[in-house]
Amino acid sequence: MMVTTDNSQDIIAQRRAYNETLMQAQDKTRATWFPIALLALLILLPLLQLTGTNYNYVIHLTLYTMCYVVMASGWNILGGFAGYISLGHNVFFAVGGYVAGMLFARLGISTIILAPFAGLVCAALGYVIGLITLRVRGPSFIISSLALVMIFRIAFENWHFIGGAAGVALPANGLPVEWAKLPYYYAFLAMAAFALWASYKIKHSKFGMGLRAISVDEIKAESAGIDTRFYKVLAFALSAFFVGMAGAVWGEYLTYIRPNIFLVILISVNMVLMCILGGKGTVAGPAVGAILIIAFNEFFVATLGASTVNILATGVIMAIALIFFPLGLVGTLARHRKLPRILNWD
Amino acid sequence: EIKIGASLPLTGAFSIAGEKHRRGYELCVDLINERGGLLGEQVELITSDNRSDPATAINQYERFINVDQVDAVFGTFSSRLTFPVASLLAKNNFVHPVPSGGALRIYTQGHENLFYFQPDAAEYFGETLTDMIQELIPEDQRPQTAAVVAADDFFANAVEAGFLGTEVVDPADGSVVEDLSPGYLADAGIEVVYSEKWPEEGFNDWLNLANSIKRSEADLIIALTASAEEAVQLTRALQTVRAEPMMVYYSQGTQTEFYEGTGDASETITMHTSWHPAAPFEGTLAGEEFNNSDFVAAFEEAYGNAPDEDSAIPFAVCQGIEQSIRGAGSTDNAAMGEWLYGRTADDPVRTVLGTFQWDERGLPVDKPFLIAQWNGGELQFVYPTDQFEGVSELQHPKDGF
Amino acid sequence: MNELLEVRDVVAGYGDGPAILNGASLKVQPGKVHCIIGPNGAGKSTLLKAICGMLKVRQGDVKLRGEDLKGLRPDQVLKKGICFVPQERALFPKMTVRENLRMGGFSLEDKSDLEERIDEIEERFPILKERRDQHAGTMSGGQQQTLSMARTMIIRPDIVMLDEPSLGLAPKIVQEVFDIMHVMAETGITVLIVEQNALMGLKNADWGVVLDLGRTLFEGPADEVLADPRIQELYLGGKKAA
Amino acid sequence: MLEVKNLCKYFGGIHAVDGCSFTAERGKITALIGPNGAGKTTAFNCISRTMAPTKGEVWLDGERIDGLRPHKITHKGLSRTFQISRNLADMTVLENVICQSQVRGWRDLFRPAMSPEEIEKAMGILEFLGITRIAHEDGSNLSYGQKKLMDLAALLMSDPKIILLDEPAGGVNPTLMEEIVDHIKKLNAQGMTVLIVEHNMELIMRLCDRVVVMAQGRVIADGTPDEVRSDPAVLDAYLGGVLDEEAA
Amino acid sequence: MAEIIQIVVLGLALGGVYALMGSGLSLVFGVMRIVNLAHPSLIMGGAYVAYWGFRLYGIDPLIMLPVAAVILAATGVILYKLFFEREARSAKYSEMTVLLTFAVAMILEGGLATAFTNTQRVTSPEYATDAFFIGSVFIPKGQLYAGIVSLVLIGGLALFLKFSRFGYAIRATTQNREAAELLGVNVNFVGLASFAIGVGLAGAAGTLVSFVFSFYPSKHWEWIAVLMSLVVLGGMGSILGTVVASFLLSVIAAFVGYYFGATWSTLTFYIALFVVLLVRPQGLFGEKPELA
Ligand SMILES: Nc1ncnc2c1ncn2[C@@H]1O[C@H](COP(=O)(O)OP(=O)(O)OP(=O)(O)O)[C@@H](O)[C@H]1O
Ligand SMILES: Nc1ncnc2c1ncn2[C@@H]1O[C@H](COP(=O)(O)OP(=O)(O)OP(=O)(O)O)[C@@H](O)[C@H]1O
Ligand SMILES: [Mg+2]
Ligand SMILES: [Mg+2]
Repeated sequence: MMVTTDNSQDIIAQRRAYNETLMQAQDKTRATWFPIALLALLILLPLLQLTGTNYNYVIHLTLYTMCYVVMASGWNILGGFAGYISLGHNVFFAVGGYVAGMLFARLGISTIILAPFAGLVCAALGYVIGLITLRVRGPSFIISSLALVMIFRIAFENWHFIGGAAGVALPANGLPVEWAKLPYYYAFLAMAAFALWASYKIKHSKFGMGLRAISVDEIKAESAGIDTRFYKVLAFALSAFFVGMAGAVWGEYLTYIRPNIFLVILISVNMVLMCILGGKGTVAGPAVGAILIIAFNEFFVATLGASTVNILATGVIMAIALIFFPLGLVGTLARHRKLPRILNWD
Repeated sequence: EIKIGASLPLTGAFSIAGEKHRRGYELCVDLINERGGLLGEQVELITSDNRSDPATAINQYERFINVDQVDAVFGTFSSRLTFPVASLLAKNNFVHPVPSGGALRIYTQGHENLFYFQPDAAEYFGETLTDMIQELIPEDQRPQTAAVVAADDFFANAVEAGFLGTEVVDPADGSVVEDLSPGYLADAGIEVVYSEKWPEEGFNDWLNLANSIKRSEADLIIALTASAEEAVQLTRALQTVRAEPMMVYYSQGTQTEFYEGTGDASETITMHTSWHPAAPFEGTLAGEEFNNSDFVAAFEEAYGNAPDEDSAIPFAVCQGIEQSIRGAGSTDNAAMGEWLYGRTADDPVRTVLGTFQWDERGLPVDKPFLIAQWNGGELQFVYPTDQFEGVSELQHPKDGF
Repeated sequence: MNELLEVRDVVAGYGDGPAILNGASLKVQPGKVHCIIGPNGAGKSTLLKAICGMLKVRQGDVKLRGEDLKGLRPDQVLKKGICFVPQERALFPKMTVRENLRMGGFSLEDKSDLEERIDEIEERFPILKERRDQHAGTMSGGQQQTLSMARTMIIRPDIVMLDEPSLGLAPKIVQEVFDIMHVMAETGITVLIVEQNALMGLKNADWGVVLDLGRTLFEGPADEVLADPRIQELYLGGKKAA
Repeated sequence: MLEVKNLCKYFGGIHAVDGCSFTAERGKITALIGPNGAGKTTAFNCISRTMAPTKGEVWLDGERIDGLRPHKITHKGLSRTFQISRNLADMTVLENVICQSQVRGWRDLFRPAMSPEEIEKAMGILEFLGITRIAHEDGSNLSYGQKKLMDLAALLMSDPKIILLDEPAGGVNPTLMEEIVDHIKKLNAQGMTVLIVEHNMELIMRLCDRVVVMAQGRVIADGTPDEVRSDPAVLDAYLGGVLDEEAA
Repeated sequence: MAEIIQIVVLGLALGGVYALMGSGLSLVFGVMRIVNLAHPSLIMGGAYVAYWGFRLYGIDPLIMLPVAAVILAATGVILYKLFFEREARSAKYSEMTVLLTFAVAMILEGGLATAFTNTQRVTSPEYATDAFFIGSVFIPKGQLYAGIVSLVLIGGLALFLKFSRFGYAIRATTQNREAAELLGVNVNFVGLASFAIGVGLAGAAGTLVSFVFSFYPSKHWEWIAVLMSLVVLGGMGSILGTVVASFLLSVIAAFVGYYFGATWSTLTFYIALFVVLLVRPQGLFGEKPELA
């Protein structure tokens, strides 16, 4: 019994069409004008202060968002690219803040100058911690990172030289109140731009590809010739570097450093959430996520104000986002090939 | 319309006190509006929840000032949150009335806009207790030894520093803010036989702590914390291990929640407090006479239960700001600050916490702390005995838990 | 000819991806051995998954004794009497070999003779007896294949569908497996296999099916399929056979 | 070239590989065969160091490699495939393949992930294996055989000196296998050493220069295909008369 | 000597409560690969059930235990249907659930706080603040009862999982969802039921917690890290491991607290975690990972 093969042509045609859509997803042309325009816009934003009304809060929010863009992008190097979800990255936020903050308090050197140094200290610390905790993966790693926060917290709270649990007040700068935020604003802007550029570079390098391989199957990666241990620890150190830099400037901006400003679980969860919501492992994702989460948060504070309903609503938003955008906004849109060009940096 | 902003810890570790603070503020603002408002305008209170998180608190005051464009602010709860907020409010030249934030370091930073609405800095709490012991207890019944346990909290540490006589140091530059040695306990000839700190969060091992306290066989147990919840936990643990001190003193625990959680174990525990419902403090509100008893009555009417310290203090803060706006004739914060600084013993700010006038640091002058004691489920006011009527007798010694 | 299982013009795919099967058809007669062949990625495994309910059938019919199987979950399809052993070994890596065999009987209503059946199977495949307490995940490739094959024999379903049963097995065991298939067919169990070892598969089958690009290209008695020169060249490694 | 000396791997009481020694000579195709559970895959794992051997030595080009980490061994020019294909989900087939190209030193680390030359080379390999049409498909969305082919492609990408193939023909269409065999022969002619595990005897006979037979962790025979084929021990342990039948 | 015994007793007493709090977590992880960050807030839910029973009708928390377990199990069913069912097939399941459960924890916290305010609560049956005295050594009754009830529950559950048909189905589903389905296991139901059991266990733990610790809705953050550490220490997913780790660590922590100060007793759990990660990454009773 034989069956004729009349429609085999259009089956092949269908496949070919599908393959083409796959190819399109691989399209590598980038909308470079977009980040440049955005950067220019952000550089000019403080000019608003000249209009006479006080836009300090707008500046504060933008600055705050950029701070999280730095941290989330940093986190993304380990959590997104290498697939090691850390709930303990605020440890580096704290260490960065304290290293720079204490030097600032004692020597008077601005944390903006100290930030790269604080970042390096954090990178070194991250390297060492990574050597221990990166021995396990999956949930065990997540939990070990949680424990890390607790350890640092207890240690910081009991170290009296740095103020223990009560913390240290740092001097505020002498600028008039409407310009006082600008140094920090530009510092965060520079860091955010650098962090995004760096994560783009990493993602598209051999190193980034190695990390992606590690996130899927370490044994396979290892046998493909990737030095998994080194890659992972390096990723850990790099991500600690960015988070530490953000922490350094954040402390001076707040004029206060204290363990429980940095070492609250909400901060590390925010980093994770921003990445997940925006798109873990994508370049634009952490930034998109940071903007969204901070916007949501502001929205709730503005509408629901002081209430427990706020927490509830945040939880609901989070759950909905996770259910409907399991790969994050950028990731899910990309999967359905609906990602706007300006966000496609992967 | 006059807008006033207050960021409070409505959720998180300080939520109990935070919620009560909100009620205090709210009641006061409602009452002012009922009485025709302030400078002919209605007062709007904006509260928001800072989740007991300092960074959020800062953010919210920033928001009040820049987005909501408030005319004045009320302070937040606890030293922990007040400390960072202080710099921001100073920078923006807002009068910063502090309901709860007793640590000395807040007032030694050189801010000129601070006004503390409780008797004195936390470091000086201890003196009242030792005074009371010396005044009210016959020599042969006085405690000889003490166990001092404290939460590792800004406020509790400050109180502890006074008791134990440690130096208060500013870690930013290592300078000594104040040297409290030898400490009130040493002054009173009480030997510290045990001292211990528990971490601010995540501590569960109360029985072990209570057991250690018991084994120290101290006559006096001093437990310092900013959270009523911890006071409950410790009390229950002390009851379980059947500790037998002569006297127990807490820095927190005047709330009904404390009694609810501890029941009979609360018997004869003495508390530090800034306020007591029975204290005949005389204040004003909206230009009219408004005494402590009026406050208690108004509070009960509004919320259906009796107020405690955590609502009275913010109420007083609100009274103070209201009077300063009236006094300054506008919501110009600089003028308000000046007016507040200008208070004297004869012309003080009058609140449900009594009268206030401040020194240049922002700490009240000549204001005694109060000590209360739980007796038969009732919080009785026991010390000082000479300030007003209605002081109950101190029950001593304690008869087990 | 009365078919036990009839698959007609099935269209199916993974998730919301493109259709992998584009009109695959199949007729399964009771008590016979059927062998599906086709190049890599033709959709053979997909077809079996669609039959047993692991994939949604978008169009077409899947009928067992005239009864529609579409929309049933795999565990329900199993209750109807179709047992499927997928290509990626469906073992429980952290259960012992014995426990894996016991899981094989999970769907049995009557468990009284389960242990006996397991013993019987262990007799047939001594390696399973020898390693009964080893975790299945640590067995060698071939041993795992043996185990997942053996496990199907516990339920005694109406139809067994095996996806490349000979995969990774030593020649000696391959022979054994095909022998068992014949025994099954003799006892009335219908066998449907997918084989890349196509010569061997077709030689041991009664009925051959050629699948490519998600469609059924040929269907007929196995010897007929074997003899077709075009099929030989395209799918059977023709050069050598020629 | 590759020399395995007295290799042992014990899992508790199970002696998976038990004092096994053999060599794979340069430029030759050597087959490793044996019944299921003989220890072939385990031996591969120990050579490529995916597992730590209990005892024994592995030498590559006069250098001892059994203490090195797996990626080092890959850098030394030894690549392998897995019997049960391991592929990188969430990465396209092309990326899966290019991932295998070697990275050395810091400078390389931050080189673009996929250079045009690499893409071209990878596409060439995919073309040859007939899987170009799935080049941009996710690595986990492949059929069993396609995964094996992708593995093979990845292996070829890294230009190894010696490749270890664990059942490359399992699940691969015979027609395609013909071509793969031809290709392997060609590479071999260009100097690549091959060590292959396979149960398809007919393929082994055609492809290999030497056959090593393992059973229960030990080497029971070693010789040319013809020698081995007629070895009664091998017949008994492994072939079970299959070949005779086929010859008939 | 009495001192030492006392410390051990106190450690064990606390360990019993941790064991029950942690084992539900361990179960849900072991069976479902869900890292349930919402577990402590579900425990909180159980504690509130006990609290209202006690407050309104004066019912002993131990009697409320089954009620709380059932109510929470029902909650578990709803949560599973809403959030977890559709994710169950995803490859990234385990990772996704960390965040989903975090969201659930926030929802629960917000919900509980809205309903019951953030005021601290505690139930006070008589035994909660009483103790048996043996010479100078005391055994706190509340924690003793809680520990005994915990062990009975955990033991029962472990036996059930080991030997029942359902237990087999659960383990099979965890290890290979597809295979289980092909062998006739209704995997959706298994997922639902085992999640409900885990959450029910949280409810049971909650009633015990209600008289051992005081609680308020946002307190669950303080428990998460400790409980998670215990689960990892014991070996992810091993209930026995969690129980052993709970007792062992609580006793060690009690000694540390006694000799070095209360601050450091909390640290014990985390330091131990790191030591274990260094010397035995899979935890006390965990399975060895694939690559050494
Ligand atoms: N999980 C999946 N998701 C998406 N597409 C898939 C998935 N599995 C297989 N495919 C695609 O379906 C097509 C057919 O796959 P299938 O597994 O049915 O092939 P097969 O005929 O069994 O091949 P082989 O002989 O290699 O096993 C392939 O092109 C493959 O890319
Ligand atoms: N991790 C392990 N733990 C325990 N035993 C193991 C482990 N890995 C392999 N074994 C055992 O070691 C022996 C050798 O296994 P191996 O996988 O090397 O066989 P193989 O020769 O590749 O067989 P096949 O041809 O079936 O693939 C088998 O008996 C197997 O059960
Ligand atoms: Mg297949
Ligand atoms: Mg093998």
